[in-house]
Amino acid sequence: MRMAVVSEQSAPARRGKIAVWWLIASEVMIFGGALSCYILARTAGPGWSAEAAHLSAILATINTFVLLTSSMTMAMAFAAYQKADQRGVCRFLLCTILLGLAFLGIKAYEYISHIADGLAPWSGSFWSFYYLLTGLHALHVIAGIIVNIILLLAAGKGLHTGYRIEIAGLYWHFVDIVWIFLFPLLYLSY
Amino acid sequence: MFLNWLPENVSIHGAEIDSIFHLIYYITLAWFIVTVGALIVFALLFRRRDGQRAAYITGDRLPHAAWLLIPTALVLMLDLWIDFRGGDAWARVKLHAPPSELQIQVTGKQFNWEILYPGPDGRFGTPDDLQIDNELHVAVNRVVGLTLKSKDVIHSLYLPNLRLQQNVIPGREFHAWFQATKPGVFEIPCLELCGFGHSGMVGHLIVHTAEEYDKWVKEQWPAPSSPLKESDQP
Amino acid sequence: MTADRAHPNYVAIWVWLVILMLTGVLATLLPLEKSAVIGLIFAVAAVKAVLVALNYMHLKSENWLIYALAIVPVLLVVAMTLVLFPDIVYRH
Amino acid sequence: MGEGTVASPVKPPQGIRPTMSHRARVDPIRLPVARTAHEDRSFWRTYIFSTDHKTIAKQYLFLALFMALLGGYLVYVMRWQLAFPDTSIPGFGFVGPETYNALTTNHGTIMVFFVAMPILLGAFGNFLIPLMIGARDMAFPRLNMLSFWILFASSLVIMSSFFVPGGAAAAGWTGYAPLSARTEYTGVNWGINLWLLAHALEFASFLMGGVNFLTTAITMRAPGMTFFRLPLLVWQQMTASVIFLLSVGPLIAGAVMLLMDRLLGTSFFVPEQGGDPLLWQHLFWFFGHPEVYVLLMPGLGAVLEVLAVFSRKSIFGYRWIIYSTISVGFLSLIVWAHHMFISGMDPRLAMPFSITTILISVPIALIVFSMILTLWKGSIRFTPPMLWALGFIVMFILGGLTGIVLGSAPVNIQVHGTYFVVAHFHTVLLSVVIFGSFTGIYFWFPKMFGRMMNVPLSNLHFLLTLIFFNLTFFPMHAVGLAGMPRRITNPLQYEFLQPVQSLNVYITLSALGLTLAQFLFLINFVWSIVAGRKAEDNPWESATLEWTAPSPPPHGNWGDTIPTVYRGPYEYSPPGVREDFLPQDLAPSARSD
Ligand code: HEA
Ligand code: HEA
Ligand code: CUA
Ligand SMILES: [Cu+2]
Repeated sequence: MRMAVVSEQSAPARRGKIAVWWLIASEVMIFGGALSCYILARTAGPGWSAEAAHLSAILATINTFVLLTSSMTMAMAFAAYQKADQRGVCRFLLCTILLGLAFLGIKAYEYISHIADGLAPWSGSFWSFYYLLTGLHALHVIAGIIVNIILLLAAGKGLHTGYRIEIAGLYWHFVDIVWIFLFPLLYLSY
Repeated sequence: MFLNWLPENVSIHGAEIDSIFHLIYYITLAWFIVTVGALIVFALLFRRRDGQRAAYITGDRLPHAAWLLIPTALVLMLDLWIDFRGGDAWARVKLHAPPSELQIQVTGKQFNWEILYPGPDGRFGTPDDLQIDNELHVAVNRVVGLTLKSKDVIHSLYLPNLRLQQNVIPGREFHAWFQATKPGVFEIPCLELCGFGHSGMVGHLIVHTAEEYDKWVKEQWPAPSSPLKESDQP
Repeated sequence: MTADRAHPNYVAIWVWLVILMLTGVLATLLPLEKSAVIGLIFAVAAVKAVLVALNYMHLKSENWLIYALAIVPVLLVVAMTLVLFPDIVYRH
Repeated sequence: MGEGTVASPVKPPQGIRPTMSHRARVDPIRLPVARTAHEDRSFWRTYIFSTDHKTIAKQYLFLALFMALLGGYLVYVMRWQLAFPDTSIPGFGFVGPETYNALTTNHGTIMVFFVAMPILLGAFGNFLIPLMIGARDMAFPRLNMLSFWILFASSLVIMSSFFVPGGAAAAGWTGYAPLSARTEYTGVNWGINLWLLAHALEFASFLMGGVNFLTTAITMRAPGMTFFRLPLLVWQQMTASVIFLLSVGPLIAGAVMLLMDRLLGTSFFVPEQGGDPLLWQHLFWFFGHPEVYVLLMPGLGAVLEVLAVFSRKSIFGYRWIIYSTISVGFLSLIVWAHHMFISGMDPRLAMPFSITTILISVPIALIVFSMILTLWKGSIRFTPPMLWALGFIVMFILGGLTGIVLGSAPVNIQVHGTYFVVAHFHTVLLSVVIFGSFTGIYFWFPKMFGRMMNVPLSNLHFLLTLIFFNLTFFPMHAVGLAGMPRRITNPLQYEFLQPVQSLNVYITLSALGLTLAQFLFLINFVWSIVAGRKAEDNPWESATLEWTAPSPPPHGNWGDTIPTVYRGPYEYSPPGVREDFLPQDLAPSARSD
């Protein structure tokens, strides 16, 4: 005899959250692996500080500020969703996207000026790692922006799938945390 | 016996490695016989018979679980035994090299072993250095120190009869040592894939008797002085 | 998991983050020894990361599984780095 | 934090512990009933771009089969060359050293990443996890479909690498830098780039797959299906996914770095400008070692299921196996440097890694003992799956024990890089990939295709495989002890190998036999899909949930209701009950219990 049961399926919010945490765990290993290589190589090879001095700590500080702020607006988008405030959701998502784009803009400016100075990925170990780490990170920012745009479009039509804002937020904050470590590792420690 | 396939050991430290090999061999052979034996016996004893039901044993209760845990504890003890024996031998081969009586530099490159002898003055970088490709001449019963380098990719210096192997990596320098106990000619295959010429990258180790070695030295460095100033007892 | 649970004050956290960020930047200007400065700026970074994780990522109100998912990989990476130190950094 | 949608908690049926904590909620958007309604789907949505986990599992299976034929063809050429060097090989022609290295590299890569992974995780994991936990599908069905198609793209990439100028990758499946980092060392240019691209796609595919498996197993279990009522296979698939997710990251970073070395001229792994070749080895093995346990776990899982069913006995020490599995998973992350004892890494690191390596035999020994003890006082039926399972145990013990030889650092000095290693890993890998896979395929075939396989043909396949397997790989140990190096093209170039050349010939002939024996399977497989005897829902009288669904299960797996779980997965021959097994979903009645 079998018993009738309504559903075994858990809420998609919970599923999504667990999935994205697994994703973050593996991303920690990806970035962790790259950072670990950088730390090891930098401790082993002297003379990197002079190279690091070419970077602009001011631009990076601005960029850090931008990303931190975008994390806040992302969190606030979710808070707005919890209050069923559709306009708030759209507004904060838009802010997050714009801040993300601003971050990429500043990053692109940095890249261009370095390359104009002849500091390309193949100009020595420091630069190889600089482009590797910031490049990987920038790719994640781009992915996050795409996700946020999708959510923004969906939120414009209504909030049925608004729980995804929290899930996307987890990813966005993770990318922020990566930057929190890249900032001192690349720009401040010389 | 299975281990007879190993090439003859002609080094001082090889016997210890071989004895650990034997230890592991007997331990694992015993376990193989016990486990596979039990498997076959159980499979035959308990094959399906009409009207006979299987027993209900979950193995969760301690008296049952003991059948699982006691052998496992035994495995743990044997493992530790293998580890302790291994630690000593490893330290002897790779960590505590005795002072060398002959120092030779071996450089791997695609696809040759460049062997550099310091010459009579015993030092590298002097004009009497001599490079011979793929021929490593040493004297029996002397401690030979090798400085290992690579010019391009990773190679691996393998001396099966001496129980010696070491990768060489470009940009780094390694040290290895051995003391051969028997004269003869042995091959030195390269054991790390290093490109299309990896297969066939072979050198030769020539272990001379003391007299032969002196003769060889005289031939290579016709000058009066001997390369073994400090220590020339056989 | 309930919607009515009070969430952290996101703006206050942000203010803290910005203050910490400036602390980190200013620390590089301090007339301290290099290792002390480095220690300081990474301590600041760690605090910032923890703030983001706990508040923005709601780690504060999660169960053990999510905590494990956040912490285990970090420990693993740290362990890996430490194990590789003798090999890569102190090579002769 | 809030779910947004208003939800009411499910009341678990009386007397059952709720599946998850109180957090379980009904999903108003995807009520199960909605999923079972007959959807009229086009051919494309049903067979090609299907989101049904069972169809996807079959796709993985067919891909693996195809790639196995390819990997087998490559090894046929290699073995022929080793036995009769520099003769023209039937069906190929002459093999130069460059070609040989490309063959080895791609044989290893294809067999591990495109045969073993797709079948053991892709096919078994996808097919069985939802069915065994009582879910209607994976947590993210569309992501699941995407995983397969990314893997498919990846396999196209690796196959296309044979046709680019310069040929396919030839730096070994381990791709050691700097050989792999600069074109001039191998002469292979695009081959290695494509090889790296294939890896990137493969990793992306199995990362998504792993996230999906774990989320499914954590959040989608049927009512009453507690963690300690899960079949062991699910546990082992979960452990495999976890260690995959945790170990692959550094290698992904490393692969990006290697690709940058090749394309942008950076020097992460090239020493001239401060790079470090050893770093690549660490990154590779940090993943490469756990990877072999990723393969082992699902194999063990399949064997355990089969053992319980055909000895009509509960698995001996179910919980101990779970704990052991988790310990193996954990230990596997800290043993990687046993591949690098003589690589030139700091020699002080060797002993710690040697100790952890050998210690991993403790939890694995426990699992092996438990398998053997499961037979004790059983009522054993020698059906085809059971034969493969028993064969698995024997071969795995043999291969595992030679792992101990390799794991001892001083002994490793002698045998590293020789055919002894090749013999070790083929014995373990093939016990998993051949014996483990066939255990699973012969066992779940009725559920997958709704038909039975031909038994005499299966038994013949087993017998020939077992015999030729040992004839092939056992002598390889001897060849390895004699010192034959791996990855050489022509053993006759070495004088000290002359005495073992006859063994090499003999190994090659046996390998041919082994390969030919697999065609018995192919015939049986295809013939049974088309014309096999119709299978009942539960032909093996198994207690786990997948057998409560129809054979083959429809989209959505169960009719209107999903099963509710009342007990553990291995209730065979319980006392006081007339039946000799209690299905997990059979409600306890007043009479029994
Ligand atoms: C499924 C795959 C698989 C599995 C399960 C294993 C299992 C093990 N492997 Fe293997 N291994 C490979 C696949 C696998 N390996 C591959 C592919 C390579 C080569 C890669 C390359 O270089 O290309 C390799 C290489 C490899 C090396 C490196 C060799 C070298 O290059 O020098 C080492 C060294 O330690 C090793 C050790 C072990 C050990 C200790 C185990 C253990 O897990 C085994 C444990 C099992 C048992 C021990 C048997 C059961 C136990 C008992 C019956 C109890 C009694 C036991 C004792 C008292 C010890 N393996
Ligand atoms: C799972 C992995 C796997 C499998 C199945 C095999 C199968 C075989 N392998 Fe291989 N092998 C490797 C993994 C594998 N190998 C790896 C990783 C290397 C190292 C590469 C390197 O050095 O870089 C290697 C290297 C290697 C060498 C060393 C080459 C060298 O160093 O020069 C040799 C030599 O004899 C060899 C032989 C064989 C033989 C005779 C078989 C035969 O058993 C083949 C016969 C079998 C079949 C043709 C069919 C197989 C069927 C299945 C797998 C089941 C599929 C089932 C379904 C999908 C239903 N292999
Ligand atoms: Cu040099 Cu292989
Ligand atoms: Cu390993």
